[in-house]
Formats: sequence, structure tokens, C-alpha cells
Amino acid sequence: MDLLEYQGKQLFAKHGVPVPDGKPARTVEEAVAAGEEIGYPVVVKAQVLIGGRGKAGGIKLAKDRAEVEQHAEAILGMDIRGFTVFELWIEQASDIAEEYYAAILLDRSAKLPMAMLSRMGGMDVEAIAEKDPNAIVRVHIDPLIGFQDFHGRRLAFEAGIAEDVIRPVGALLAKLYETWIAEDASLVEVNPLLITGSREVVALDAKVTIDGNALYRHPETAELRQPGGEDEQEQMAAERGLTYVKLDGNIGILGNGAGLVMSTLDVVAQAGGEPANFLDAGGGSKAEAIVDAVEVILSNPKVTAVLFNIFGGITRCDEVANGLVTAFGQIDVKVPFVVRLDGTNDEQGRTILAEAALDGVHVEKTMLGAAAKVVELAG
Amino acid sequence: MDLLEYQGKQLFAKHGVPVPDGKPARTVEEAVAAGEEIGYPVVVKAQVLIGGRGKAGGIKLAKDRAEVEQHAEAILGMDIRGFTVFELWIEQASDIAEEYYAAILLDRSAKLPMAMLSRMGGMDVEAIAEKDPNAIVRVHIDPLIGFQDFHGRRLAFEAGIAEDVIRPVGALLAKLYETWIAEDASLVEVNPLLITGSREVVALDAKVTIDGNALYRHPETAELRQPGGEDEQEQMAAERGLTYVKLDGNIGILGNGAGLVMSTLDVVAQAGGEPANFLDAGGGSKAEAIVDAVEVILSNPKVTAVLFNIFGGITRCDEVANGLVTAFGQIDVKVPFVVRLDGTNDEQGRTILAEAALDGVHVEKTMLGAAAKVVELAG
Amino acid sequence: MSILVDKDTKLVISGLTGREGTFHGLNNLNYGTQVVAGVTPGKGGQKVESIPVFNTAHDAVAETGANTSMIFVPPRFAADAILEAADAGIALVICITEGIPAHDMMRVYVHLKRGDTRLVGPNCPGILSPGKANVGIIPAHFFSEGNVGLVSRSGTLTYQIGNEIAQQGFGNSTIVGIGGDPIVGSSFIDVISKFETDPETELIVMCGEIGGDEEERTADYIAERVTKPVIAYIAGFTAPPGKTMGHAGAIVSGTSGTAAAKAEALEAKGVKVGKTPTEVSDLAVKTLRG
Amino acid sequence: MSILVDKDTKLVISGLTGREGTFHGLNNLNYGTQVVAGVTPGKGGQKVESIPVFNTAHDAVAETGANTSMIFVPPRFAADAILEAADAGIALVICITEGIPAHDMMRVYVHLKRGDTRLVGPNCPGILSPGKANVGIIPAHFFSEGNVGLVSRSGTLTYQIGNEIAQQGFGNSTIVGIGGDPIVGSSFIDVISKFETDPETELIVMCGEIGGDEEERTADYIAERVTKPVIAYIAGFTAPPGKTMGHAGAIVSGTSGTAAAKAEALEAKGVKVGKTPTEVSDLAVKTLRG
Repeated sequence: MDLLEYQGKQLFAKHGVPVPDGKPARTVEEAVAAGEEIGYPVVVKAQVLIGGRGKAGGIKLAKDRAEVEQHAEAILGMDIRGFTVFELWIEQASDIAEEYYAAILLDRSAKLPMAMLSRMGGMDVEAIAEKDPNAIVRVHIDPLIGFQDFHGRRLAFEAGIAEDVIRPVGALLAKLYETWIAEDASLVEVNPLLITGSREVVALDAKVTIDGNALYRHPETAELRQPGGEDEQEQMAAERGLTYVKLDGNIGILGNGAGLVMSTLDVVAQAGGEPANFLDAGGGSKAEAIVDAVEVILSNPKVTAVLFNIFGGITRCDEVANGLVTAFGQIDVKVPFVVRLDGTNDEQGRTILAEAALDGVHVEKTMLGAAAKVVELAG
Repeated sequence: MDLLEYQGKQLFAKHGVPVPDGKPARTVEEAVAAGEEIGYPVVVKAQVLIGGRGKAGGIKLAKDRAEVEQHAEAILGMDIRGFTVFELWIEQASDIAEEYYAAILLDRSAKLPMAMLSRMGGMDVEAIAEKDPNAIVRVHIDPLIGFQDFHGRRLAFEAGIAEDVIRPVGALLAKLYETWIAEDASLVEVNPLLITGSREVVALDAKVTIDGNALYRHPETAELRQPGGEDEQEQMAAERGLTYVKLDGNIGILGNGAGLVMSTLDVVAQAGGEPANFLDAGGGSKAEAIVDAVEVILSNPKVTAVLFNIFGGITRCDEVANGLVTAFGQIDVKVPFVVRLDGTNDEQGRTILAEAALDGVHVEKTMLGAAAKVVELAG
Repeated sequence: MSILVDKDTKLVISGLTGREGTFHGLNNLNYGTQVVAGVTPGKGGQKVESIPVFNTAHDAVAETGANTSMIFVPPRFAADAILEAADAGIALVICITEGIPAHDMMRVYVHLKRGDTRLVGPNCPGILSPGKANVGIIPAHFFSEGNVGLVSRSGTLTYQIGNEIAQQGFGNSTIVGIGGDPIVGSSFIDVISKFETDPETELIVMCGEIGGDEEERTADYIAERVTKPVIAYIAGFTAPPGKTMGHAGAIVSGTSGTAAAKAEALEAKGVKVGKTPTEVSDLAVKTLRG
Repeated sequence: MSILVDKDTKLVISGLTGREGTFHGLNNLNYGTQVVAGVTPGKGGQKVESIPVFNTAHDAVAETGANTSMIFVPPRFAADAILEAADAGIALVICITEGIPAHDMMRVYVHLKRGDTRLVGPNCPGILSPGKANVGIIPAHFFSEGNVGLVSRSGTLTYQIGNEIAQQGFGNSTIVGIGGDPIVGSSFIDVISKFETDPETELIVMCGEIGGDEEERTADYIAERVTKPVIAYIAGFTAPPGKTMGHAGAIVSGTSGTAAAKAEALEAKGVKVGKTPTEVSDLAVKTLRG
């Protein structure tokens, strides 16, 4: 789960990572009130889950009330690389002496947390890496012993940051790691990590991703919603606990297990079709989950045919078949379905479908055959 | 550093270990006020750093104001196995269905934390061990992974406690471990761990020892003082940062390093003398530390002679000699001193002593010789 | 022969008394696996059909000599159950549970790496050595004994490919689902190194997917250390970059980690890569027939 | 020969720039020890006499090839300095610092035990291999090369006994102070096992004290594994039970852990125990003279 800048900063503040004063605003009036409370100059910042806000005009300095009003009006509702701006963050302006880059993330290769620091902040980490790969210092942390003072010193000295801020930057990295651990983050990124004219160290931006599997431990974070951050179908799927990603095509896809669904997308594409979505009904998909999934897939108006590709392990094909029958009873289905059931209880599943004799449901034996059939039916 | 029962319970409460309501009291009036506030019946408990309070009459049930007054009057000032009662803990009375025993301590052999649980509480752990060694279940905890739920389950099931409290007792053990870690404890002991008639789990007693080396991380704990908990000389030594233990004899002893001081006590005893104290001036003893040490040793009126046994490593013999000279300048010394200096800068040290020609100071070359001399001089 | 599970496997199941645990546990028992115990705190002394249930893994090991553990408990209790099994001296823990927090697995992984317990999974379908033992949720009736070692990050994809090979008349030495989470106990390399020394295995099929750099590192390992033929499949060519596809294992980050990059890395080291499950099966069969 | 430190020791000192660090570091250098670096954050690039100072242990190792680290920093920074040295790949860390919180050392101990770094100390006087290298605060001029291996929980007691042996004309292979804290990196057994295989060492002297059960377990180890003669000394016969004598290493708990119990355990396994430092020295000399 990705957090907006200001949501990430609120987590930072909770764990002692220094951030500038600020207030969120959803209307021009709230933005002006925030500006008045914080005191000028302030920065008006678009809150969207995408980079490049500055270049897109989503970050503006305001030196008085009139400028806050003007910028808030311009930025609210703005489209930034496909994301509509529904919220602003009104923040005390900071003076910039140096811009560094800092991050903590899970390194999948080493299976360890990794802390990163660079003296070249304010640009994308990819851009830093391109300019000077040695400018990014990486250190693995043993999660059982935690972030030690020496990790902070090592990062700070090896990154070649200003000598007078070695200690506070090391301390900030320790707090950043604490945030990462305490909040079950997969990523915390600070870019830029700011050194002000008075040599204070401040996180000027915050990019935080929380592990969705751990949200049960963080009920407050789980409740944060990003208006406009998600597609309508994706939001509907999320509410029903389904993993759904919208794509550009017209063939609705449902499968069980991420690998099989990905493979199904590939096979449909190879057969000349264009998938409308990725939908993993998950291990042990129950009948209700299937009903939910059919609703989500069909709520996308582009869909002209649907492919069910099930290979049952923990999922039982009879439950999938029952779910499909129930869905057809509840929903007015207008597009053809191709269904391929294999694995646990597959015969029972196929029997259920045969007995129900649903309109427009075609049963296929193989994955390639099913893909070819659905491409044909989708037109 | 040992804590009084109620100080330990306050740490328990901070970390979510359930304890009965209570208030400390240093006077009869405070005790009565506490009783009125808590509501009767209450238990009036002597706060001393020694076991066996109950048998000594230091724990009494009071069912009304008059009884609180009567018991508080009787217990305050009472002597319990050499400890005077200066404080009381007035506690809500609990009804007792079962009494268990629980503890977390550092196991020096395994160099790991150890959690212990027994269904036979309310008596000394030594008594439990004698009655049925299998009744005490011990489990080591890996401190890098911490106390897991399974540790609690294992202790609870193997200890054979009542089935309905397996889960809450496991949860209490987890909180106890949390207390142990967070407070840098070397021991936390709950005896009895109470199951009430309504099947609630409560720590009815608390024995907590905090690692003195870690007190800098716990300034609030460091400030807890136990009036009457320490001998006058021991208190004076503690204030000066010296490790001093009072003994029964008449020969004052100072050495550097616990091992050498212990060995010095042994050699003096073998030579027929009786040591008046153990005093380790520590590694790197400075002149001021020596002055402090002489003051502490001589403040014990039983002392008739003093032995300095120094073998310099990090300690420099010249500093010890200078300290002794300064001490003789500041204090009116009336007993003879035997001084043995060996190791780092020993020649300089002996030269300093020779030049100062202090009254009643005898320099000896060997440890055995010095011990024989001080025993002779002590009379 | 086979790897990891076989006739000597003595299985204890954490979560046996749950609905899915009972269903799959009994499936495994009926397949012929020695399922010797279940663990459910508070249900010690009960039985699930013939299988005795214990309160703790320690009791189960002491009473039954269990050497392998299958974890079937909900995600928030899974890390604890894995650690308990390891603490009880279990040599191989197979974790089926999906949705375990990544930080839990990170701690478990680092802890186990320093001890003597091997973990397979989590979020995996388990391990099947046809004709010998089935531990997990792999539908065993599709598979028969044979000489193809199969290792996969994806559960259902494993069945798909295994099944296609079976339909052409070939069997498997062992089928290992390693799981698709960011942190799993055993890697492709761990499993392939075992297939390399397993006399029964003559061909190795690996099923990867987008995300991470496991497949790339495995390509290097195969080139350096593996003498047996390896056929690979990678899922996720159609996945748009930057979108999460199901479990976190499938995040494409930057230029690396794409299906194309993985396929290329494998082919560069001489590993044949099939474009569909059917093509993988055809390549495998062709290689086996020489 | 000798154990742990010798002519190949390349020493980096954490806390070299402090008063005591400089004093003893230069003492070690002047003794002939290869003191190749110091570590003090923020003082990288400076020198202490001829010894270069680095900001991190990693820099020191990379620039000088240091293989041994001595820790001389205040107690609240010591655990971090030990972990830093281990992380930088140092094989032997000798920690002189006294007063480190026990929980810090507990975590450090468990962490190091799983890696390749040996820790000696904390709260110890260091290690001296006479004529080869001196790492720590042992006053080296009392000792000469020889065949007595000496290991002790107490610093000053080590000098006392070592010195008495030296006065009778014998020298030492190595003198190891293991420290008296509840948790130290190396035990009597760890050190005695090294003396057992060190060709130069012909006799082993161990100095224990009250508290814990180290000496008792060492007695068992000696009986089973040590062929060389061992002479022991135990301090603390006069210590009253239940009183703390200096560092936490000297707490007598219950019946076990007393000096008498330890002496008895050792004698029961055939180890000769001296009643005073002088008697230990006499026993050692008698054994050496055969």
C-alpha cells in the first residue's frame, strides 16, 4: 500500500524523523487556512501517488495568502501523469543548503533490509545511479540485531556528505529504519533529505510503501484512503479482497494463483487477444469470491468475453463452478465465458457446469484451447 | 540494583503485566488514605529488599480503616531479617484460586535469557525445586528473535497449569519478558503469579533487579532510592562510584580488580585476620578515587588497620600513591596502613610514598607479606 | 530417490484441526505420506481420524519422531509456528500459508539460516515426490514417478506444467513449489542443487516469474554448477511495468526483473526457455527422448 | 607459537584517540605489536604518533589489513564498536571496556556466535604473548616467553599469579584475560582448548572466581579433553554468600558457584588447586620441574 507524501511524513514524525510543519487540505479554503496557521512562505504540494509533481506544476511556493489561494485553485483537480489531485499538503517553506537521498528497503536478493544514502539528492535514484553509481552507498542491516550507530556512520562517511551533519544524518537513518520496522514498510524513501541553511536535517519528501499483508497490525494506516488513487474496478476488487489489476484490452481474465494468471495473460496475448485485467481469485477461492470476481470483471464496460482458467490445488473446482452458477443467477451476464477447470475436484466442477447449462458458457479442456476460444469469442 | 516490590510492580504496569491496584505509604496517615482510596479489604505490605516478609508479620490483611491503621503502625519501623521497614505498599486484596511461579533471568551458563514457570507458586523457588524439580519448566529465549507465542504456550502446557489460563499466562510471560528487556533487568520474578477466583491472572509480588551498568538508559529507575536498604558505608561508597561490601572484621581492604580484592580477602583470612570490607577501587583508579576509598574504609569504626593491595595494569601505581598522600593530607588517619604496589609505574609509586614518609604507612613487596603485616598491625 | 520428502518423511501438521488443514492433511495421509502428528494448542490428546494432535511441536516431536513440519495456520500465526517447529528440532519446514507479513519472514529467514532447519515456502503448494510422499496441496493424482525434477515459484503454474509433461507420459522425481513471496526459505538454486545430486532426476524444469533477480542468479549458477539439462518457463511477459500482479513476488522494478530480461539471462547461459506451458512441456519431452 | 595474538597480529584500536586508548595503544606499539590503525569517527586522517586514524573500522581494515581489534571506548559505545569490528571482517575482537550493560553483551554474544568473529572480554585486561605481541593493558615487563599458558577471569589477579611464576624463572606462552562479566565472548574452555593444541604451551594455569558455573564445566572439559597439566586458583573463599563483590561475575547464588564448590569440582577431576597465588605458582613450578 503506497502512502501519500503527507501520510508518510506523519509516520516519520511519529518515529522522530524530522519533517517540516504542514497541514493537509482538500479545498482552497482549507489550503488558505493552513497557510495562515503555518505562516508564510509555504509550499503548496499536490498529493498524488506518482513522481514528477514538480515538473508538472504540482509544487508551488506561496509567499502570501493570495498566492496560496491561486496555487491551490490551480493544483486541485490537476491531472498529473494520469492521477487527479484531490489533496494538497501545505508546508512551511525550507531553505536548501544541500539535498541528499536516503532510503530503507527490503533487498529481495539478500533477503535483508538495505539502507541507502547518497549526497546527490533531489533527482531520481535512477538518475543518480546513471550519473555516478558510486554516489549511492548501500549497507545491509541484520534485522535481528537492528540498525546500529556504526551503520549510520558508515553510510554517512562513505557517502561523503558534509562533515558537520554526519552525526544528525546517521541519527535520521536510524529513525528511518525504526519507522521501516515499526510500520512494516517495504520502502521508505526520503528525496531530498534536506540540509537547511542553519544546518538542520529534514525529510523534505516521503515515499512510503506498507506491506499489505501486515496492515492488520496497523489499523490506522489501513484506514488511509487515497481518493482517486485507484481505478474504480481496482477499488471494488480491493474492497472484496481480490487482487485485480486493470489492463487495456477486452478479455476479462480470472485465474487462481498469480503465476497461472500471468501465464494466462501471456497465452491470451500470444493467441492474439488483449487481456482486460489480471484477477487472481487466490488460493482456496470460495463460491462467494467467484461471484465477487465476476462482478468486478464485468463492471469494466470494455470486456467482451471472459476466460476462467483454474487449476485446482487448494482451490476446488466444484466451488468455482458453484460460484459461477450463483453469479449467473445474480448477474445479467451478456458476454460469453470460456471456462477451463483442472485439478482438485475438476470432474465435479465440470459436472456442475454441465448440469447448470449456463447460457454462453463454453468449457475447454486445455489452457491453449481456452485461450484460442476466448480470443475468437471476444471478436 | 534491587527494586522494592511496589517499584517492580510499577515497571510491570508500564509494560502491561497485570498487577493489583495499590499505593505506597511512608506514614500511617498515608497508609490510611491509601486504604480509603482503594477500598477494603486491602493488604498492608512491608517494603524491604528481603524475602520472608509474610512469616515475619510484614504482610497483613485489613478489612477496614482501623485495621489499616493498626497494621501500618505495627509494620512501619519493624525489623525484618536485618532490614528496617520504611515504606508500605497498600494493595487491593486479591482472592486466590491458584498460585504459580514465573521468572525471567539471565542464564550465565547458556548466555541466554531464560523463562521459568511453575504451577507450584507461593513458596521459594528453592523449595519448589526441592519438592519436585520437574515442576519448574525452563525455556531459553534467543534474544535476537525474542519471546515468541510458542515459548509461552510451551511453558504453560509443560508446567501443567490450569487449561483455562494457558493463554493469559502465556501472554503475561511475554509481557514479563518485554519488561525484562525494556528495563535492562537481570531478574524479574513473580511469586506468586496469581489466578483469582474469577480466573484473572495477576502478578501478586514482584522481585526485580536492574543491571547497574545499564542505569544510564533508565534515569527514572536510577533515581529510586531505598531508605534503609543499604548500610551507611555502602551508601557512601555507592555515591562515590566505588564497589564496597561491608564485612564483619577489622582489617580494611582496598585493591584494584574484583579478583585481586577477593584473593586479598582470602589471603588475609588465611593469615588469621578478619577483613572489614571488600573495596574494589576499579580499573584505572585515579587519585580522587583513592581519597574517597580511604574515607569510606575509615568511616567504619571497627577498622584497626588497612591493607592496600595494588597490582597495576590500567591502574597506575603512582596515581594510587598520590591519592594516598592526598588522603593523609585531608584526613586524620589513626590506624596503620600496609601498602603493596606492583605493576604499572610501581617504582614511581613507591618513590612517591618514600618521599612523603607518611606516618604509619608500611610498604611491603609481596601480597603474602603484606597480609601477614596487616594482620600483625591490626592486633 | 527424490529430494526433500520421501518414504522416511514423518510429517507433523501445524493447523491440522482447521478445515483446510484437515482436508489436505488427510489427502497427504491417504496418498501414503507418514502423517504422524498434528499441532493445535489446547487440542492435545484429540485425534483427526488416526492422527494424534499435540499442544506443542515439542510434544509432537518427542512422541512421534516427526522430522518434517507442514504449516497450515493463518498468516498472523505462521511465523510463530515455523519458529516453534525449528525450535523443536524439525529439519524441514514446509509453509503453505499465504499472506505472511514480509518482515516476519525476513526475521524467520535470517534466524533459520543460522540453524539446521530448512524452510520451503511460505505461500507455496508444498512438495510432492510421486509414489513416495505428498506434503502440501499439490493435486497428486496428475503426477506419477519419473525423472523430471520440477521447481516453481507459482503453485498453480506448477500443476499446469507438471500436468502437461505427465500427459506426454513422463513422471516426476520431485515437484517443489518454492513460493512467490519476496522472502522464501529455499531458492531455485537451493532446490536445483539438490536435483543435481539426486540420481533419479535426469531433467530439471524451473518455472519463474517477473520480479526480483532469482532467475538471473539461477542462470549463473546453472552455467557454473549444473550438468543436467534445465528447461525454464517465465510467466509475466504481458505484465505492465510497475503494476503489482498478485503477490509481492511480481513487482517489476526498472529495467531488471522483467520476464524478457529473465528469459534472456537464462538463454544466454544455455538454458532453453519455453514461451507457453505447452512449449515447456514439449521441450522437456524432446530432451528426455534425446 | 602462542595463541590468539602473535607477530602476525595487525591491530586496530577503537578509541585510540582517547587518553587511556592512546596510553595503552602506544604501550602495545612500543612492545612490538603491529598497531596498524585507530578508529575514531570524525578523526579520520589524523595520526596518533605513527598510527593512522580512520572514521570507520571498514576503512581501517580496507587500508591496513587489520585482523584484530581492541575496543577501548566508553561502555555505552562498546557494543556498537564490537559489532562494527565484526561487520568489517575482523577475526578477533578484544574488548577492554568495563561496565557494558549485560543485555548489550547478550545480544552481541548471540550475534557473534553465529559468525566468524571471536570475542575476548569485555571487562578484561587483554592478551599478551610475551616477546610477540601485547594487546591490552597487561603490564608486559613482568612477563617473558615461556611454556605456561595462563587464563583468568580477573585482570589484576592474572598479573599477580603470572608475576609470581615469572619470579621463579618461568615464562608464558600466552596470558589471556577472559573477563569477569556475566557474559564474555570466550570461556575458559575456549582458551584452554587452544592451549591444548599450542605446541609451546606445556602447562596451563587457570584463575577462576566465585559466581556462575564456568569453572565446574571447565573441570569436566579438562577431564575429557585436556592432556596437559592444569593448575587452578579460585578467588572468593571469604566472600559471604549473596553479596555482590565488584563486577556481576562474583555473585554467589545458592549452594553452587562458591569458591569451595568450584575448587572441589576441579580437584575431583584431578586438577590441582592452589589456595593462594603463591601456592599456585609453587605448584606450577613444581610440575614444570617434573
